[in-house]
Amino acid sequence: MSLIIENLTVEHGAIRALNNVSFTVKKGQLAALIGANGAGKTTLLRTLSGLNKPTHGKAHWCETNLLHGKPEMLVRHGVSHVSEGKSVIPELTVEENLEIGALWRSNKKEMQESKKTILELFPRLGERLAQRADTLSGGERQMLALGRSLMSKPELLLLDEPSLGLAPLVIEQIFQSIKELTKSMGITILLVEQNAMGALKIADVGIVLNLGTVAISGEAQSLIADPAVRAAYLGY
Amino acid sequence: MHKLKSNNLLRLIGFVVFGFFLFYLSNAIDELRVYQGATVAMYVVAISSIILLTGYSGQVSLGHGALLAVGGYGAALLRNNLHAPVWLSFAGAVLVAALFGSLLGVTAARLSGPYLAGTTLALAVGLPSIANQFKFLGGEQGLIFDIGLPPASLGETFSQYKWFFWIAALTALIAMWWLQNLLRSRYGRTWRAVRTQSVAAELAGINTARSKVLAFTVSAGLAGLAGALLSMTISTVSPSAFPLSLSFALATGAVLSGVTTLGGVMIGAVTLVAIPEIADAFTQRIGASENVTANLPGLMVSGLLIVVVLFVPNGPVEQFRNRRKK
Amino acid sequence: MIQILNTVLIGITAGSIYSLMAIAMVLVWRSTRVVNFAQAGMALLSTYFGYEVIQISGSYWIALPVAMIGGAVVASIIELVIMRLLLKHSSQGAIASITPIIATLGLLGLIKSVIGYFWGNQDRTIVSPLSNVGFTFGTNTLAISPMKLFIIIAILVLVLSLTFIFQRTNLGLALRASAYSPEISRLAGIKVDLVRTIGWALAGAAGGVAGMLQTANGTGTLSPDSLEFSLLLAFGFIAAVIGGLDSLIGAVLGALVLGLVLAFVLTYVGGSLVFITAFVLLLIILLIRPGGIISQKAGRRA
Amino acid sequence: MSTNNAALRVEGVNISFGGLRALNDVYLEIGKNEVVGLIGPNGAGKTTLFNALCGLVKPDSGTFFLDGHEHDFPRTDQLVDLGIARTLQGVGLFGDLTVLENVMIGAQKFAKSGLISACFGKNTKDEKALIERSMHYLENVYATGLAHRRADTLSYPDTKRVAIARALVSEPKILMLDEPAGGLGPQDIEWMNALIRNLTAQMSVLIVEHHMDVVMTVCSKLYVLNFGEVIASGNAEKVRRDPAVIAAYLGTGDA
Amino acid sequence: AQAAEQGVTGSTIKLGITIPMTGIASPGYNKIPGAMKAYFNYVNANGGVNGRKITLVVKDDQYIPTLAVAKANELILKDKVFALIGTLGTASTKAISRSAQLSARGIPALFVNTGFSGFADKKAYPTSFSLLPSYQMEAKVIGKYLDDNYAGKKIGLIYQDDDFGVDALNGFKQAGINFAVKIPYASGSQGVAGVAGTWITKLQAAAPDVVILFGVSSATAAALGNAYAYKYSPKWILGSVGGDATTIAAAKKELPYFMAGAKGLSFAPAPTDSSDEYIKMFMDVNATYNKGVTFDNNVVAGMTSAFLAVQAIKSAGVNLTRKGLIAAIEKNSASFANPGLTPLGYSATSHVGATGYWIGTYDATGALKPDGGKYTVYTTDSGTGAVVLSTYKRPAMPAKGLPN
Ligand SMILES: Nc1ncnc2c1ncn2[C@@H]1O[C@H](COP(=O)(O)OP(=O)(O)OP(=O)(O)O)[C@@H](O)[C@H]1O
Ligand SMILES: Nc1ncnc2c1ncn2[C@@H]1O[C@H](COP(=O)(O)OP(=O)(O)OP(=O)(O)O)[C@@H](O)[C@H]1O
Ligand SMILES: [Mg+2]
Ligand SMILES: [Mg+2]
Repeated sequence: MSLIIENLTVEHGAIRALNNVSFTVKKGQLAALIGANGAGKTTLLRTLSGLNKPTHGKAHWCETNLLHGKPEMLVRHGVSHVSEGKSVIPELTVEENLEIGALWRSNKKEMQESKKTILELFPRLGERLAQRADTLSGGERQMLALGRSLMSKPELLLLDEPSLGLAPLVIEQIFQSIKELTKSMGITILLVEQNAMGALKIADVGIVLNLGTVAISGEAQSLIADPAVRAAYLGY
Repeated sequence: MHKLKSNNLLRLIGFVVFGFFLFYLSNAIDELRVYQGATVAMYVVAISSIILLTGYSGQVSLGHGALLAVGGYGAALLRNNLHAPVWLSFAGAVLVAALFGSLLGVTAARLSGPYLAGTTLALAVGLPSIANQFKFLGGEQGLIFDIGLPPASLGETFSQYKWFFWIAALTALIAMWWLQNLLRSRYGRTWRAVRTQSVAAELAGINTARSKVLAFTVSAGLAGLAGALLSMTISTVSPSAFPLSLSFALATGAVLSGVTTLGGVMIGAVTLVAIPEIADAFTQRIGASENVTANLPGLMVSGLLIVVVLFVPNGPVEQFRNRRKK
Repeated sequence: MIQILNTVLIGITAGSIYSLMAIAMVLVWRSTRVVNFAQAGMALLSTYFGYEVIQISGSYWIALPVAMIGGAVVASIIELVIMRLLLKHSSQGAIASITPIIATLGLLGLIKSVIGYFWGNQDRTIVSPLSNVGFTFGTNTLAISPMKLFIIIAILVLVLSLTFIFQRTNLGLALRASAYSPEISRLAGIKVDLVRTIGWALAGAAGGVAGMLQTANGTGTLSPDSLEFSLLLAFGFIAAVIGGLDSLIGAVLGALVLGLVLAFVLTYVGGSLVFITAFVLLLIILLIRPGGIISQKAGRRA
Repeated sequence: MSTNNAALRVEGVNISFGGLRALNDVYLEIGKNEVVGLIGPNGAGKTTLFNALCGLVKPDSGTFFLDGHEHDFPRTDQLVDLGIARTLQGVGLFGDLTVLENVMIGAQKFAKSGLISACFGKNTKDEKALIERSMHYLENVYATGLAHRRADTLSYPDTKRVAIARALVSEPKILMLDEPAGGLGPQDIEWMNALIRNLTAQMSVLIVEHHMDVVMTVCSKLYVLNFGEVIASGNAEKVRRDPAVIAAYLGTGDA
Repeated sequence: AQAAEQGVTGSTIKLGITIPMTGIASPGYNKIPGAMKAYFNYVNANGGVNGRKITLVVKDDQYIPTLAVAKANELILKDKVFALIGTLGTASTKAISRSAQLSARGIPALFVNTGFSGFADKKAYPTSFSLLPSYQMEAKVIGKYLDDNYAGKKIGLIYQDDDFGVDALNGFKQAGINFAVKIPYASGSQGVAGVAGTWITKLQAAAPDVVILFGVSSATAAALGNAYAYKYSPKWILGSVGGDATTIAAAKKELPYFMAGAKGLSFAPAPTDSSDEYIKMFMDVNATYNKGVTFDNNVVAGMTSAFLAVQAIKSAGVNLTRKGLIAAIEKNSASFANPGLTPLGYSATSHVGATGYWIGTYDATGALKPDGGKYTVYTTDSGTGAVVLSTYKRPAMPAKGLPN
């Protein structure tokens, strides 16, 4: 019962973005995936959610083969991906953006409940429900994207740089909520972050990608302590 | 940085060489092909005008036929009423159409994709019907646009169609040379920039509205020139020479050429001329029933169009370039 | 007085005819962001289906739903076979603004040729199921007949139910979301492909209704090159643009405005100004409201 | 508090969107050759203030001073002529232009050749001058090697370099950067810091940034916005310790 | 012997036609080439003309002058036809004539399908021949009829606002007709929903006693249909172009009934008049060589052109040349057998064919019947000449309608 990735290779034309990547995240764990720009983090998440097609390799979430599904089907198996860069639909209102996350359940009651929970997490969104999403500030959009993803009650959450453009205080809150999500709801999270330190601090395990391959992986705490990691990825 | 200068020069030389090639060609092929060559030259100009507008400036026009009409009528009026020499009536066509285009462009600059498509479509539907409202436009039968016989110095056997072809080809060559230069200059660059990121372009000091209006104006001028050429090849201008289907055909030609580059424009133009003939010939060859003969050409043209759009959306030239890169 | 009244009635019924096509175009636009010029062809083809049903069953009322279903099926097939590929190959850049238009124009030609092949280029006739003779009011005959009344009611029902679907149901939200951003919608669990097909099917059905009603209301003739259908396409699109392409109510509003303005110009200004009036009206409205009568506020720019 | 020779100063700026008060009587001053930071929680109004300065949003009220002289709030396309350049929060490169062309767009104001001379290919000298100028600024951001790549093939940090080069090439007196460090890794952030500090010799800089490392390293003065109001301003160290700022924005943690 | 003329061999003659086979102008007219071919095939099957069989190459010009010129050039330069025949539409005909340099090349354009009076000008179009009487003649004949029967009554007019209608307006002016109401419409606008409705409201407001409908058949259908819907019934006079009962009948089942009592004009015998020997023969030819096609005005028009072409070719002799053909038409047309009930006006100075009309009444089936069972034919010209009762006696049909 875990996320298992084996020898995953993905190519964009001539560029090999991921090269034989393998790692495992146990159910309920929070894994931080870090690495320099262009290391292949986004590519990995997009592949796991069905947006990119792999060249070869395996990836399973519990019984679900992640490499054989379309994104919309994987959502039904509990996999949810918040893509990089404020993935909201600008032309829809904030409320509609939230609701599309739960449409596939076609259960109005559950939808209302999820909405309530999320608005508690991000009260700012509550004040903006009827606004078009493209009137939101950069950070507000990030909150909305995360909120939409949570609407689908995921079991495996793939988060691509959720802290991008968020204020320090909010990052703190979000990391806190992410941590709580793993604990209270039992959600497994694969968290991609440039803010490596922040991510590793809340993570159980850490994986460092470098030029498409796994450079180091292990307990988050031990990564923080690792001088090589500190120098290369944590900035001190 | 020496490259730049030589680029401009090379381009000029290229055009001159191609001109000589066409000259040679005009002597080598039969009269029907020469006539079709003139039509191809007309389409080259018309399609380029759309490529500039859509591929570079990002504005869609489904009513370019109307701009051709403005040019065609402009040329005919100048020639018939003021006895302007041919080159002057062509220049007049460009100016009249450009002026018209700049007025239209002011509205166009405010409109986004489908709204602009709708407006230009309405123009193409509406404009030709004006000809019947004003006597001097000659009504449904239109005006005569007669460029006269080829000069006697070219000899007895020099045919009218060869004369059409020479004029059309030379005009198209000059227009293409100008356009190429323009598109490679900062104007072309600015148009592409405004198309992809209008806010960033504005922040860089570009008046985006003005840039779009300029694109519309230049495009309309070219369309006007094409209109004059078209009128020359049929020796008349009339409303029914500029139907909605002409506008659609031009947009189609632009797609066949690859909307974003001028490189394939010959392909688009030749296809527009050749396909109906090929389809016709094919239909006659298989000698099928009435329902087939009447409908097969249309079917072939439409089918080809869909196939191109689906499988070579960027046009054959771009496709080829990409292939080579890989 | 009766002339004014009748002019108004003519404007309204004409507007209701345009609105049928406008609605179909808006449906496709809203669900896939494609301006569908093949709509007229699809409507024509569905009407031919209806025609065949009338030949067999003799009943317009059986033919109408069959044409609807036929339209939906044709539209779904087109979406499945062509539009999906198109979306895959050319959804970005300058070409994205024009290739779908060209593709649908190609489709229009294709459909016409197919119709020409199967039914020939002769005229066929569909006789109006209800009387076309105007209601009498004292000594005056009004420019509205049972058939026209039926058309207006049919359109009201169509627009209200479609608006309800779009604004109030999950399907509607899914349709809009997939149109604006297929990738994000996929990530949110929406079956985008299916939803887009449904969007086209709805439009195809609406187009089928449009074709059947227009034919019965107009001259009653049907041919691959029916003038009415080409014009219906142009005027329907113009109406949709006037109304604001994103709104069904807007489509109807735009069509009514177009119908009324045309009727008054024709009656009181000049009989041959139809086409140019349509253009000028469109120009004026878009100068005041570049996004049509019912347009959303533009979002922020940075 | 106002100094007359400030490079840029705005006073009493108010903006509302419908019922929402996005900016409320905002005051801001950028001294010559100074790096000023604008910080605050998400949705506080930072980008909105930027937009007002850039003509992308029309303020309901407020006054605008450039070099001590009152001026209308500028239109967007006038900015470069006034000596102001700005980068966008979402980068905003022209994807299908090359890097060099991107920068040349920024250098447009130095172009002289007209439409007609362009048609006849007589613009060579002018183009050459633009290219040289652009290459110079690409060199400044260590991106000469990218000159002929299409902008949409660049890696994320490279796009940021190019965006900055495009802003610099217009030789602004005031540079406005919207989240320049967002999404960058530690090395790139260091590079960005160095670059910004070097700029102060030629110009003033206004930055919106959530990365406190960057803000603290490069800014000499800070303004803190919260719910559209300036809740604190002044010396960076002082602002950082302001309890209101900590409560509204920084938080206690060190995430 | 001299080199054979292009398109002619010892055993064949090739003719070419460009006409809208598809597109909005095609309905109805797209039956013309089929009808021509049918008659040619009939002749071919019976030995041809002077021993030569006639083939017809058909090109679709979609009613677009640009295409018409391109197709005409294909016909002339690639298919190498001997002559063009039956081009439809003023603009296309004019463009072809000029751009394809018909006169310079001496290529005959036989029996173009337009009533535009300009083709009467032989100097401008030395090789073109039109078959239909001009619209101006038609208007003058209607004017004469109104003078005789409705003097002092209020007259209304619906007309297409291009040359088609403008020519007619000139004719009416010459005939001294004043209209109580004139309603122009733009070509094509009759198909726009609501347009025809406004015609009727305008007519109702002006309340003329007689209304002339001078438009194409779809406009005529639209006008009659709306009049029916608004219970408006003046005395109608339907112009010859639009008064095509089969097209209108296809448009609406009620309509032929509604045409009943309306006046109409034609220069050929009614297509329903099987007592006419030509019509009878055409019907038979149509049944064998044009299977499945409804016999109507368009078929008659196509066969009439073909019939005349055969006559002309026959009269040009065995040594067939273009010059010879043109000269033969100019010289001998008076003796050409043809179904037309008016004299053919071809001469060394004019290239207009039929020169007049008979006026009749539509019956309940939509067939135009001569009043009193007898064709009363008026003849006139496109100029200021008077309208007079014709004394023309049509040449008898050659045996079996064959050219020998
Ligand atoms: N669609 C694409 N086409 C071509 N190359 C791509 C594409 N997407 C990514 N790449 C390349 O694949 C590599 C990995 O990119 P990816 O976006 O996965 O990195 P990342 O780790 O997410 O970087 P960042 O931290 O900047 O988001 C890079 O070299 C990138 O240029
Ligand atoms: N056009 C608009 N219509 C309605 N509300 C708007 C509009 N533009 C901005 N807002 C609102 O104004 C507030 C300020 O937005 P702004 O983008 O300036 O925030 P910001 O400080 O840049 O935030 P961030 O750090 O998240 O980018 C936000 O709450 C936003 O929702
Ligand atoms: Mg990434
Ligand atoms: Mg912001």
